[in-house]
Amino acid sequence: MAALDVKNLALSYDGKTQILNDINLHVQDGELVSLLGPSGCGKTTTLRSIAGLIKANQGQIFVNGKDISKVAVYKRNFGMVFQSYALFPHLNVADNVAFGLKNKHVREPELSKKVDEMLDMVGLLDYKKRFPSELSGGQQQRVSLARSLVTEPDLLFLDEPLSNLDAKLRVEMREMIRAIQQRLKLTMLFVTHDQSECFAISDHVAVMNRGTIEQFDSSEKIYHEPATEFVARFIGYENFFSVTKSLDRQHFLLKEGQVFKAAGASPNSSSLTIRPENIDILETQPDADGQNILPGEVLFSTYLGDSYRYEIQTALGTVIAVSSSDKKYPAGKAVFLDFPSRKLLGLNK
Amino acid sequence: MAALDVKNLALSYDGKTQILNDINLHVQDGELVSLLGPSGCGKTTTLRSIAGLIKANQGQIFVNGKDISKVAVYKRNFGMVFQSYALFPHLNVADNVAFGLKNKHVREPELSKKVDEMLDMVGLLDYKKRFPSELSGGQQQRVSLARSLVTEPDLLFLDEPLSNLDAKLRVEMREMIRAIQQRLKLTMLFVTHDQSECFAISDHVAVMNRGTIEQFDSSEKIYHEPATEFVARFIGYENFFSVTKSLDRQHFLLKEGQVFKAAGASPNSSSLTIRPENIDILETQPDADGQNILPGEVLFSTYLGDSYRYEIQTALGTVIAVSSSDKKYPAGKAVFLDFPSRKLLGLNK
Amino acid sequence: MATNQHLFMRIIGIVTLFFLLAPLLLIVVTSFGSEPTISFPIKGFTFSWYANIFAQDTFIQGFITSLEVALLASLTAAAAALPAAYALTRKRNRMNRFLENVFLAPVMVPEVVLGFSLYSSLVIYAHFPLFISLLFGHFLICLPYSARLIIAGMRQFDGSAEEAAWILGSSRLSGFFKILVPNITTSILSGFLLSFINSFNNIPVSVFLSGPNVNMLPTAILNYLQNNYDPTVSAISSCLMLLTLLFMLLAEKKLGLKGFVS
Amino acid sequence: MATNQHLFMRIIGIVTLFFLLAPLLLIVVTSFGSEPTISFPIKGFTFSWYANIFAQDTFIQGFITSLEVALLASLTAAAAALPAAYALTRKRNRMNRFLENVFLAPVMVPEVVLGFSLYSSLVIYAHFPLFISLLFGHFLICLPYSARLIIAGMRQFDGSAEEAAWILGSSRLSGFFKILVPNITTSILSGFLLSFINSFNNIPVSVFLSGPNVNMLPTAILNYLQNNYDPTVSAISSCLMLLTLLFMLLAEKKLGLKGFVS
Amino acid sequence: NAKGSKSLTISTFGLSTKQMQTDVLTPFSKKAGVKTNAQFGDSATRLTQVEKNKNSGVDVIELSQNNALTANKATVFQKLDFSKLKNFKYLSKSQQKLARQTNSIPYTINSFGIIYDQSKTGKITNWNQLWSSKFKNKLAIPDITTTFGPATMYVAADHVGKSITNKGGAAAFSALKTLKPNLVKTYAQSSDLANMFNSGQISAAIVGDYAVGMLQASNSKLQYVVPDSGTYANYDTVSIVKGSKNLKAAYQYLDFRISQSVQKRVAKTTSLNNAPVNQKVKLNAAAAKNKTYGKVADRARTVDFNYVNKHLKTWITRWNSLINN
Ligand SMILES: Nc1ncnc2c1ncn2[C@@H]1O[C@H](COP(=O)(O)OP(=O)(O)OP(=O)(O)O)[C@@H](O)[C@H]1O
Ligand SMILES: Nc1ncnc2c1ncn2[C@@H]1O[C@H](COP(=O)(O)OP(=O)(O)OP(=O)(O)O)[C@@H](O)[C@H]1O
Ligand SMILES: [Mg+2]
Ligand SMILES: [Mg+2]
Repeated sequence: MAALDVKNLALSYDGKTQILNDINLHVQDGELVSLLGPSGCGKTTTLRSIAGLIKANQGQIFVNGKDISKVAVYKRNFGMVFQSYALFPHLNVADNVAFGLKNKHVREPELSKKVDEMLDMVGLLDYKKRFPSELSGGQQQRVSLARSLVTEPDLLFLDEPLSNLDAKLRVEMREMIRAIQQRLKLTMLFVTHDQSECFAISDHVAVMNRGTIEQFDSSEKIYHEPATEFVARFIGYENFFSVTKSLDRQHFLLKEGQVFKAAGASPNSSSLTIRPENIDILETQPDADGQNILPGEVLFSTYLGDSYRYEIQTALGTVIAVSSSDKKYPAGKAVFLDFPSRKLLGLNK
Repeated sequence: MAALDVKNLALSYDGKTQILNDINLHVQDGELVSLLGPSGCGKTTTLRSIAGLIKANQGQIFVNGKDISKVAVYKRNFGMVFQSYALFPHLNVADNVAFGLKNKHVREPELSKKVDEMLDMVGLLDYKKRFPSELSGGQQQRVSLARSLVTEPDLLFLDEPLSNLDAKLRVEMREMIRAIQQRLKLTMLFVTHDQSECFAISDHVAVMNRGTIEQFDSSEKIYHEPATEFVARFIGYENFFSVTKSLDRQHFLLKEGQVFKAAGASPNSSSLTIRPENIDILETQPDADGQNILPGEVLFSTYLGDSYRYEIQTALGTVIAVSSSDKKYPAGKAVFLDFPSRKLLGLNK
Repeated sequence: MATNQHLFMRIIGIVTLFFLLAPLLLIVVTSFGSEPTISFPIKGFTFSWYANIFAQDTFIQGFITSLEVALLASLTAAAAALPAAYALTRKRNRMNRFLENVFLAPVMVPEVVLGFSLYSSLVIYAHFPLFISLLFGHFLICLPYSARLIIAGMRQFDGSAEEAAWILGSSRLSGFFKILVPNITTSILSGFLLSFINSFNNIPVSVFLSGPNVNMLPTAILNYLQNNYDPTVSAISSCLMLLTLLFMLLAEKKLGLKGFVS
Repeated sequence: MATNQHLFMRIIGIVTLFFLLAPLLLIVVTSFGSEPTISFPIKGFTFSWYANIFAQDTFIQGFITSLEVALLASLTAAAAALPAAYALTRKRNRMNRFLENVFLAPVMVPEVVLGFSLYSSLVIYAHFPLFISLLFGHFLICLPYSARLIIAGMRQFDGSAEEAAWILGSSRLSGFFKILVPNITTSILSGFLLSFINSFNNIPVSVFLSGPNVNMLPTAILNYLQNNYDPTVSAISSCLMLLTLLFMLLAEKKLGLKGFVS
Repeated sequence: NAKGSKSLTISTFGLSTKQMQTDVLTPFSKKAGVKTNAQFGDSATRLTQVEKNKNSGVDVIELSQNNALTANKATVFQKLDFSKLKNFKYLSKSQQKLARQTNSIPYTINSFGIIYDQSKTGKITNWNQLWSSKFKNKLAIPDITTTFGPATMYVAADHVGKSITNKGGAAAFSALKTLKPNLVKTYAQSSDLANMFNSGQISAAIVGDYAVGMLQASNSKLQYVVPDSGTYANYDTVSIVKGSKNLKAAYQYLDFRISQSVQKRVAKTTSLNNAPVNQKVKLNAAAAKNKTYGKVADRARTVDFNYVNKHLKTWITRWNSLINN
């Protein structure tokens, strides 16, 4: 029901530091777009200024092609999950959730029915009569989520709506959000710091850095083809190797003298990168051509439940690799690292 | 410097609903123990009652063998990261962090040095003069973390201290916490809903459920040998198969008639379970003995970045499987599921 | 945590309370004294001073007028202070801080002079009815109390709940009444009570703004005390205390039902 | 968002402000009138009424006494109200809610009677010095204002910051002063100002608690007004306003430096 | 503020509102068949109001003598036609003269004397005794702004044997200066006195006779004396406010106020305790006690409020700087 266009948004709180810098976004009707970015990069600020809670210094916001800067907040039919929940302290859980519906003149018995349904979905039906101060952190967050979803707004902003929930509930909730979003064709802007959540739920992802959007693409594109080193680092690439020059379409000479084959990297890549979990750790040197194989020594390991994370000393510096937890390599152990050529990515910024 | 013993802790806020139920915990000196559990299970309440902020109805708390229930909060030399941060609104970032040090009569120039060092570690050195209301959510959380760490307390409670940070920062911060903890031999109680974080950082993990501790064990043990179905579900086992009877030491007859081989399951297991990522999805029936192989049909898939999550219809009901994102199976596709016998776990509760 | 320091605070609290209550108790006790002048300790016991209250027309009539004026003035003051405080607190700049202080200023003018000026401008110059002018005078002395308390309350209340209300479709006005106001009821009520009591007790403003049929209780009592100092005044005070107590218990019962911690 | 409704609120705010300021302006204007009685509009212009203030010893002396009493009484009241309010707000139960209301009660007793009872008990029965008794009387009328405001402020302040302070090694007392108090300064200051002004203006309590060397400004002005109603009283009021204004600007400058939003 | 012709608004003192209502207003209402409205308050305040506010709605006003003088000068009062007052002839010559001068009818007279605790001071018969060092820090006198303030100035001037009208009252101030060591307080409320006697702060005071009964009730040891050398009288007067819509009832009220029956009724100590001016009223000894009646009335001289009001402003200033410092 709502397509959102943000044009050249710029904002500063104090007139000195620029917090948002020429933000441009296009969210299609019924799409879910995630904002991903480091702490303090301006995600919340972006949402708040689109919602009309703070005035941008510059830029325009269009909903369905109409500039809404003159429309009062309460007429915009938006929804929001605040990072700090912003529950109504004097209303109980049910009344918090019912608040927006009442503003839309939804009457009993429909009102109660909708509220109960929604509370059931977030697992808080038994907490209807509680006040916010009597809830746990995660329960408060779910009330905030329920409150924003129940009104089925044209455009919904979710500012880290699941940050205080346990893994299982997170998955349930995000699936619920996605299901509602798709069923009702809601348009959503979603802020999260959890990348699997982000990729699981988004049609498009905007990666922000210091008040600008570094890359705005489909989830898959962002994940597999980060445009810049910043984006790559941010979404989990941890090993970066400087390229001195490309030898041919697939082979690259690294600064340290090694030659790596990177199947998909463009010839003008200035560096190669790979995710820790894509590096294979071998105990013996493989018999194969030896391409992309590097000896190293385990420095340190961390247990991650389903896997171990290793810091490994190599000729290319410390390499981070993650491998399944079936087997653990002790510190000091000599290993060989295999960098699959298909997994090595070329970056030129 | 501090070993913590919690004995038979019980608590109710309203005298009716029991929130904590006979909690027992033993945290050794210099150990980091995580509390893991669903939203609302009582993690925050547990921390607050150990810290002395709420009075338990029952039970005792010993630090280094001494009952501390009569010791005033401020003499306990504890630290805490509050789930809601609880920053001092009238103090700037530097003063927030310096607060505890001043109480310990740390003087300039050491005071500033310590504060600056700590702020540097959490990446907020440039924000020294800001007030909490002028920070983003994640920045506030880091101030709270810095404030609690800088005093090097005997016993530190961290209540979801990283929930509002992005993935990269989370890893950095948790490694910093772990490093400080190990360097100074601090004893910590850590609440998190992020399991990889939990396993990465903890010596022991206590899994809580409705105010009781379901399992208290080393990280590895919890991960690989969950004691109950609740724990298993909570840490990511999503497929549960009821056992009708065990045929021999390794083979189990399932309710639906299938026979599964589970290498490590005890004969009196009442159900078998497996993680979605441990199920292999095959396109063709393997030639092998066919044991633990089940045909199925893809119902639905979700993109998770590094992998896809599938719901697959089988004779055992809907099975959840996760496989690397190199290949995607479309809905409707007929596949074969391989349940590796080593990965099938037996549960008897 | 019942630490020593908490105890210390409690003790100060109790001592303070004692200081507050002792004079009240004294008044109640003297109201039963049989001697014809207020004296402590009392020698005999009588109810006759209570009977005498009702013989004093000006007390009864004054009580009604004072109650009327105090109620109307403090209600209108609260009603005016609410939006004014809101306009002032939503933005925290120098101008607003200054205006906020202005809200306190009128009472810095000796209230007698204020009363007299109102008398000479409103009643004499502008021919306003006396009662209206009296009300206005009391409104002016009530306003700062309501305004201060409401401003303090609004300052402390986190604005994001209001933002949430707007986003959920509440206009500014409705967000104001549905979210902000219910969360600062303590402040609003306290402001109302303070201004009510201030108006009810006020003498200086009413001195000149009085006339035939406009008698205020405190003035009546002051007049009475100039010629008599029998315990009738203690008796009427005790009655007022009793009234307040009853009112408080009633309010407590009605309001106490709302189980929320504000 | 400058919506219409916001405008509406601002308008009410401005109208309210106008009502507050108009009488003040009136007083200032009349203080320059050359006629021998306060009148509006003024016909001539003179400064002589300002000169006359200084011819009135009781004004100067009364001002000093009133200032002294008001300062001391409101300071002690604030000091007593702080711990008492704390003891009351930390636990929110029936008992505390009731006691909280008691803090308001003494003023429900006509202040004249309160003053008179204090006079007959403290001065006459217990032989307390007059000035001390006067102070005590004013302390009693100041207490509710400070207490109410501080209670309202404490109610609104999130307790978890205080908890954080305890955990960081602050005793109750030090957490109270370092965390709670700085965050409710608006309330404390407002309470102080309200009680100061209430005490400074008060007549009823002081009526009987007066003596040879104890003259209060409002009483002096009232007495003066009964014999003269020349604009001297307007002049002294204008001086007081000016003083307040200067004081406010000064405070603004000093306190304004602290850049925090409370 | 149009009052129906059937009502009369009376502005009067607020000291004994109950007795005023039952013993004066209600009977008058009955007799004249008009409704009465009352305003109670200080004399000076009420004067200010009727003087400044032409629409005050007050028909008849009862004031202190010097306020009446001021009011008459400011032409606040209706010029009286004394022939409409049947009882006017029962007033004394000097009272009639005062009435003609001020357009107001004196309806009661007060004077002042010395009240003292004989057990502490011994017998007092003479104003000059107050200057004795025996009374050091034991004496209270009325404040200059109160009813008997000016009269106290007269007594002070008498003490040094000079006329008050000489050099703007300089004599009185020199006498007050020597009196100062004896003064504990200049009081504004007579109830203050009772407290000070009871607490032993003072043992003697100059006081108006209307307060004596109350003082003696609170302390049975107190004696009241009007020195033979004389005292000063002060009247309370009743006048018609110019512009009254109900002149007929107003004259009726004035006449009623000085009628024999009313004067006798309000003279009782249980009533307003007003000393009568109607010469046909005879009081028995009990009722006459502590009133400006009979011999005391004969000794009472009048205060020249014309002179006093002219100097009052400077007197107050001098008084305050002399005594209240
Ligand atoms: N003040 C209170 N009054 C009544 N019940 C409360 C109060 N605080 C918490 N509870 C209830 O106690 C239970 C435990 O709360 P707690 O905050 O300890 O949960 P938690 O494990 O920290 O949850 P989360 O992960 O959501 O923060 C919850 O069900 C909650 O609703
Ligand atoms: N009221 C304010 N005044 C001044 N600066 C502010 C204010 N609010 C936020 N900032 C600054 O603006 C920047 C962006 O803040 P914002 O809250 O948008 O970040 P964010 O991306 O949401 O971060 P997080 O993930 O930590 O919530 C931060 O550096 C923050 O310090
Ligand atoms: Mg944010
Ligand atoms: Mg919690």
